[in-house]
Amino acid sequence: MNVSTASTLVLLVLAFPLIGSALNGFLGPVFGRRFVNLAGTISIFASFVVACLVLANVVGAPAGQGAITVRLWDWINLGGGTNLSVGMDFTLDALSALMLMVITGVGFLIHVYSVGYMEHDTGFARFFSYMNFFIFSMLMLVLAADLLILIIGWALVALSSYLLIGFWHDRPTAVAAARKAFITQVIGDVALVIAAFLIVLNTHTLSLPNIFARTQAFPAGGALITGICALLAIGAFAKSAQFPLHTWLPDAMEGPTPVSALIHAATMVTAGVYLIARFHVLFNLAPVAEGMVACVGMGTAVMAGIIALSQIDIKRVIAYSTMSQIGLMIYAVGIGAYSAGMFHFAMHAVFKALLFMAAGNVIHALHDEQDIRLMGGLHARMRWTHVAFGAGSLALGGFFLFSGWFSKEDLLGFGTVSGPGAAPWILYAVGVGVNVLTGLYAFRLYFTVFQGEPQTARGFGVKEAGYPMLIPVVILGALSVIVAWPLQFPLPNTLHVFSDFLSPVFAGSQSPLLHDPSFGLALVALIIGTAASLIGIGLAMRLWYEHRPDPQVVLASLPRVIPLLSYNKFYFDEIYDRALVQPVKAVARTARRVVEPDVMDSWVQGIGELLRGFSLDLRLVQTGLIRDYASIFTVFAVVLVVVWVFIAR
Amino acid sequence: MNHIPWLTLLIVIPAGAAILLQLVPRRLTAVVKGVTILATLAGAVIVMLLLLWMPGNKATNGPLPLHFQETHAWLPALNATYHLGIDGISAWLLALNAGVFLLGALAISRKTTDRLRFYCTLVLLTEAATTGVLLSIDLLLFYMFWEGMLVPLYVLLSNWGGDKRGPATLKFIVYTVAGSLLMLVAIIYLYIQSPSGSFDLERILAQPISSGSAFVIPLIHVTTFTPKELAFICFALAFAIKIPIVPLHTWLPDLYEACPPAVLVFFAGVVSKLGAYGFIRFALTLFPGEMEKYRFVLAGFAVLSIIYGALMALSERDLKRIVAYASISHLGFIALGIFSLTDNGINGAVIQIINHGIIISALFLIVGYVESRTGTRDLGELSGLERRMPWLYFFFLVATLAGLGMPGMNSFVGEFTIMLGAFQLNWVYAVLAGGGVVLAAWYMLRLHQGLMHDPPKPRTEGVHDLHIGEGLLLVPLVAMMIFIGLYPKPITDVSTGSVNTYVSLIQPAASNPGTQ
Amino acid sequence: MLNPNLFPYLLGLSAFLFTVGAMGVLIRRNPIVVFMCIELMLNAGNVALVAYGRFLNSEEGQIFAFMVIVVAAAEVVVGLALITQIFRLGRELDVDDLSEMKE
Amino acid sequence: MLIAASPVPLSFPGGRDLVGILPELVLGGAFLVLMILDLVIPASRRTWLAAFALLGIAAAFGVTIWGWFDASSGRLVYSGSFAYDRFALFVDAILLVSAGLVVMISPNYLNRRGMHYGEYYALILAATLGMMLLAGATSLMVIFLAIELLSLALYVLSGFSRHEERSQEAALKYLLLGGFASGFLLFGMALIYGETGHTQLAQIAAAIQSQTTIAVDPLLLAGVLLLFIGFAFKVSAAPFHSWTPDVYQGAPTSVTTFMSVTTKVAAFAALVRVFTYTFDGGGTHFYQHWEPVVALVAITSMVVGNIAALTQTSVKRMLAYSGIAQAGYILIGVAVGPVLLPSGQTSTFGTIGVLYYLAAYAVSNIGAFAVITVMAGRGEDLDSYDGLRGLAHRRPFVAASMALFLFSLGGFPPTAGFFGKFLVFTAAVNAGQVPLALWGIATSAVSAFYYLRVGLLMYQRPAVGAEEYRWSRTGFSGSAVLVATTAGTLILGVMIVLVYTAASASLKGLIV
Repeated sequence: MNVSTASTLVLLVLAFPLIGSALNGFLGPVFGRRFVNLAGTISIFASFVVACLVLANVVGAPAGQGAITVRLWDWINLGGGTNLSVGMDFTLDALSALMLMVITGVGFLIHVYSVGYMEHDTGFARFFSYMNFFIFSMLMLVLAADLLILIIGWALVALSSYLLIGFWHDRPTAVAAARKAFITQVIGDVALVIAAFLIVLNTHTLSLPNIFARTQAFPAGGALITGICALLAIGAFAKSAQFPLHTWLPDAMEGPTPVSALIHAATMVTAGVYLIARFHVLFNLAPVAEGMVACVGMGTAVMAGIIALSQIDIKRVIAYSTMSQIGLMIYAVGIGAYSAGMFHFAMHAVFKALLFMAAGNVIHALHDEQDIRLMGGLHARMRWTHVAFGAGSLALGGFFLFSGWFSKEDLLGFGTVSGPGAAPWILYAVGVGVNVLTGLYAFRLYFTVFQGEPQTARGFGVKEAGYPMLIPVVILGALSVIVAWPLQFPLPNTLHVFSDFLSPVFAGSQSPLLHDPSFGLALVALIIGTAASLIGIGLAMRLWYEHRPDPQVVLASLPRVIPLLSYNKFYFDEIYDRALVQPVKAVARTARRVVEPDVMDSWVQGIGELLRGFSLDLRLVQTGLIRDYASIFTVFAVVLVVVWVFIAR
Repeated sequence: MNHIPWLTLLIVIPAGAAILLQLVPRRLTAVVKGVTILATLAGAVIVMLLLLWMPGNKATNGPLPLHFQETHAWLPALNATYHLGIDGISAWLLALNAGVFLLGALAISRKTTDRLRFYCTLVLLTEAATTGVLLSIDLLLFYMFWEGMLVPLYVLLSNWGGDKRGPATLKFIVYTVAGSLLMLVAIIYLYIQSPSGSFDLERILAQPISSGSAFVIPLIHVTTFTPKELAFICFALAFAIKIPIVPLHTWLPDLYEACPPAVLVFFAGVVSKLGAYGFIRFALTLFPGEMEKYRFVLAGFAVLSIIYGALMALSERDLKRIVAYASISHLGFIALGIFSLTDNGINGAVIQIINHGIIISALFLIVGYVESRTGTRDLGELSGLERRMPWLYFFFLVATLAGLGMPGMNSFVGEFTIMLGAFQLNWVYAVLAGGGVVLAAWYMLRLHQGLMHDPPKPRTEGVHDLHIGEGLLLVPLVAMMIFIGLYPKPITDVSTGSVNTYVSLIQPAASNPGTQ
Repeated sequence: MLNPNLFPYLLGLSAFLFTVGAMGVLIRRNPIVVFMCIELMLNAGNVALVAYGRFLNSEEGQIFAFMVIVVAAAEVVVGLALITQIFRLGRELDVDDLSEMKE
Repeated sequence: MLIAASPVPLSFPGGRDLVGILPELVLGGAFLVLMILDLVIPASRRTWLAAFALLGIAAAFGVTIWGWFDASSGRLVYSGSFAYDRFALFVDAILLVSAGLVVMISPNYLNRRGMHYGEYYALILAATLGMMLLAGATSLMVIFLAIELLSLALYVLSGFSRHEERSQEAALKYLLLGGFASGFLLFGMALIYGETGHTQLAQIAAAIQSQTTIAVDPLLLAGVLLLFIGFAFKVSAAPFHSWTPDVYQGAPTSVTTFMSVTTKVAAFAALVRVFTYTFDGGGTHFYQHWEPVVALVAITSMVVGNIAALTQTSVKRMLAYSGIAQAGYILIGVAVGPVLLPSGQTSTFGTIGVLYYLAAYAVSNIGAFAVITVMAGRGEDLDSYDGLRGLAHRRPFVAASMALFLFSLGGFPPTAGFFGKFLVFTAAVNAGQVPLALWGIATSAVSAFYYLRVGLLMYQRPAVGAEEYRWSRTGFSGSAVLVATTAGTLILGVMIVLVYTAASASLKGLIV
């Protein structure tokens, strides 16, 4: 693959969505719905085709030449001491090709789905414009070969997410959610920017290949590299809704369901994983940061799983499951199992998009009902959706031979051999627990929504969704069963197409934490993990299908605090509101009410008043009486002469 | 460059047009506006030409890297020369100046502006003055333009605008004059002290001025400032008031609130930048040692303005005041970049000066459109405009994003480089500035969403979208916001050379502070 | 030839006259009397001039004195005219009464 | 400590002497003719008198210009009691121009106010004559006479509105306080004469320089200070300013216009000649004994004038206080005097500053007063701030020029006032008296407030219902004056080099 083809491909893959977005935005309202549907979907399909070409090129490239970086134009060049020099650089390698495939592929299906989903919405043109723009910015993010360009894509993604969360801008809740999401993202951006400062000041470059080439600037395990990685990780956490910057994701469900499927499940939220994978060279130098990342990931996985168990909004349940799964991915890349993390990302993209869209069908069929307690018994009435959703839940729950099983077991397998001491074992144990949790909440959802009897009159009259909304679901359903089979088997020295495909990217450096698991150990881990998932699913079946024991009873038996915390999402929103938002607002209010008038402006006014006072006093002296004037004259004259002539000298 | 005195023309054209206007009958408003637009357009064209010729004309390797200059005798008795010059920094400010005034001329509405000819005259005179400030190399000449600028501005501000304009204008003028007069004394001091005995900046810089011995307070024997430091402080105060830097900012919100949008376009667009320009051109070149010595304090104040302005913008309800405080916060970034005394910071400041000019003009235009349609500036009474005004929504969205430093937009370039410079100064400043960025996202979204989203309120029922003329005013601004964001190189390519020269002044000073 | 020792007394006399005149201006309220006091001050000046002239035996002092006398006369003319005018306007002759304009 | 006087060579006035006072002669002639014309010309034709007075002033001006080239190197005439030098002629030019402008705006105003009497012009000429003599006087006697001449004329003029009590009050105040002040002046002169033995400045200077012991002679110093106090009264410098606001307010506006400017110009000319160039004491640095006092008075004037003006509500009083402040600024120029630079040559920034400031002050102040003179209606003077409210909406150009004058008085570039201030401040810094300059700028900042406040009034919309002041039409002569003063204000502000070179040239020729 030579530079010219590469740059053409990059240009094309980026251009199509952007053009689509512009067409929809400016001409959509004029030409109407059909035009928008076509422009919106075709543009993505086109860039999917290009993505396939990219993949072909990368795969086809001779060994060691799979990665290529192209510069479209110089962005800035300051010279000077720092020599800040940035170009519009994009890179094509296995990693970006993979991301490209997932984004455009899943993205295309979701666009098709949206055609049906937005059928009755008046803002369709705006919607598709935003969606296309999102695809564009996401592609920019994953293609960027320069940290600054990456940050641009990083932020544009956040922007399109903001626009789409607040898509229904007449809903105050949606508007608030959008703002919350955006500001959280900005915090992440700032972290990234500061990381960029540290990098450029030490390596005099922001271009990723050069950075990775000049790692000698960073003493391994030193404070500097640890700080950089920590900042990068904070950026990743903000994007991937990891603790402590996770609170925006559930609120983001205010957006239309396709948005949740595309942005808040399949692609954007996993950008954090991508970032860490992309910067694995740096992370491998900072084991402390890696450990921190792993712990945060696993912690979020558990927390989100617990919360997901008690939520009643169908989309929020899936959102928390997403948070939890991303937690696992972050854990994976944290311990240095990068390809495993990416593998889970790819699988997750498929089945989670599927779950969201299937949920969308349900919501649609029930006329925007999202409360799962009012659902149930849909399996007979929405057969295809039910099957697909079931497949998705099995994949999510990690059922034997479903796509989720492969990826999850794979990364847990690495968990067993990550790093020194007892810590990895603890994390691994927790991971097994997460498997149980996953099975539980996945099938709690499945059973409550599709099994049992309809809880509302409306539940009896539901109809299967139309083709545009059904076909993508079915396709993804099929994929979520079979997609993993040819790619990877969660045991070493067996099938590993996927990791081989990514190996050129990650071969360069090796995480100090990770060493290859022995076959036996991996096998044990695999069995334990699979068992855990099955236990989870089984429990779920007992509780929410057979109701032996009834979940309420179990709930009552638990200590009060657990369901309370779970239901209230560990009170994070409240804590942040009290600890951050309100104080800032209070300070601002004081600034306006007190500081500005009584401190900033007071001294100006004060001088004015003072002079005014003097002036009035002087007027009093000016009595208008000749004799007074003469006296003033005399007094000053005498004082002047006498004092100066006879005393002062 | 060929023999035409382009730089002089830049000043003469608007001034001449102002005089010419007096010959046009008052009633022919179309002609009046036409002349104004033509004059400003001519200025813009000339600046564009100069920018194109810039690479051709290598900078002089004098103390100032001037690409173009004109020198004539003016006051031989005082060694004050009529010395105009352009370097890589002032070139872009001139471009901004010309562009913003052209915009201001286009933004004039013939229907709603009373005494149009008078108004146009004053606008043109203001442009002549600001252009002079940006061009003059001679300190005395600079001061005359700097202070003379207030004359047309005063008449302008006291004639058009809201009810509270009178006090606001007085506050602004007196505030500014106090600062400028301090600078005047400092200028005189330099003139007396400089071995060259000249007002010409280049000649003053050629022979360094000794900083003199510090005053010692008798009895307690506390060593205070050297005379040169005091002179520096005078300059700094004058420029800081103009920028303005908190806590010298209180004139700005009142004035912007009382100011009509068409005036604000160039007032906020250019006038407030002149302070920053002064810091680079005069404070930095004349007092590198002192800048070096006080950079931490100054940067501290810059950060204070960033945070404080942001907080105020967060709590205000009046649209104009929100934007006013927002611009204080942004100007804080510019100041921070300059005070970082690093090439990154100052380059960033130059970029940001241009960006802020573009953004603030756009924001004030938009606020003006909203006010003219809804008749209110109270954020509490406005909402849900997106439905009614999709085009305004789009433009406002872009302006908002640019305002909050969205990567990929113009101000990200500036803020990134500025914060990089601040980081080189001390990481704390960069982190605090980062806090400012987060707050910026908060208050800009509060403004944007407050206007655009949520169900409409009575005031916003049945307002109509921008008409074509209004839209066309915003198009170039929005285009610039995106273009600079994607391709800032042209700006820095011109400015970098000069910036590096100025920064290089610091390094020797760093070794032995006090005596430059 | 006068005794030079007298000179300080003459100077003292003029100073005394000057003080008396000034005091008068400050104390008296009748404009005419105020006038006379001003004349007194001028004449104090004259005394000093003449005395100095005499003891420096230069004529300039005396000439100066004559000039002053003329000037004083002229001043009185104007002054009296004004005072009569004011009197015509029906204001009583009291300098303290002329304080319409103040502050 | 008595000095034997060197006998003065007595000489009868010859041609050279007459040439030396040619401008004064012309003006004096015009004055006499005017007195006679007044008797023959009918009351309805009084405007002709104005025309003739203008003619006389023009003639005198012409002679002055001729003299400028004639007296390239000045000389003393009348046995050393009068100087025929460019300095005097420069000041004469300012005086004559001011007088001419005032004469131009007078007729309409006097007619409207029903006090159009012929003596007016004669008195104006007389006062101008006195001032020109003061500008050239090099002998204590002539100085005294000149001061009295101009004062007497001004006393009468300020009481010119016979039936107005305010005018009469102003006149008597001016007269009594003026006489009082000239008492001090005279006593000071007597002391100086006594201690140096001379009335001619040249010989006084010589005496001061020859005998260093005299430098600390208390009586001489007392005399010098008393003399200064007398001048300070004339230029209305605080704390000897009390009369100024009342007299300026009470006198007819045209008279105020005249005296507010010309008195200062003439008195400052004398101050420069007597103090800066006679009492400097050459090598003995005698000036060190009086400079601090001048500086003190300067500071007091700037502070008192500007601060008192802040809360005024009468335009005339405001301008009066502003005049007091301006006197302070000009005094800076006197206080620093000519400075001996390390390089060897003396820098005359201070004195040039004084002259430039006087010229600038003349055009701007006459302009400002001219506006309220020509706009004044039949009823009462245009004096209260309310009278100006909304002027800009009826008379945009008049208002604009007024604003310009206010800017100039406030010292904003590109107007005349800026450069005057700039020069005196430069002089102060140059002489190492930075505090003086700092006081100057602090007070100027304050002054911007009240000048521009008046400007705001003019640009305010007239409140609905409230009826405006009845401004009268400008008239041809009025507009001519406004145009001239506006042009002057701008020219002095931009083409500084013209007046600057003239001023420095006039100083080169200065002799005592």
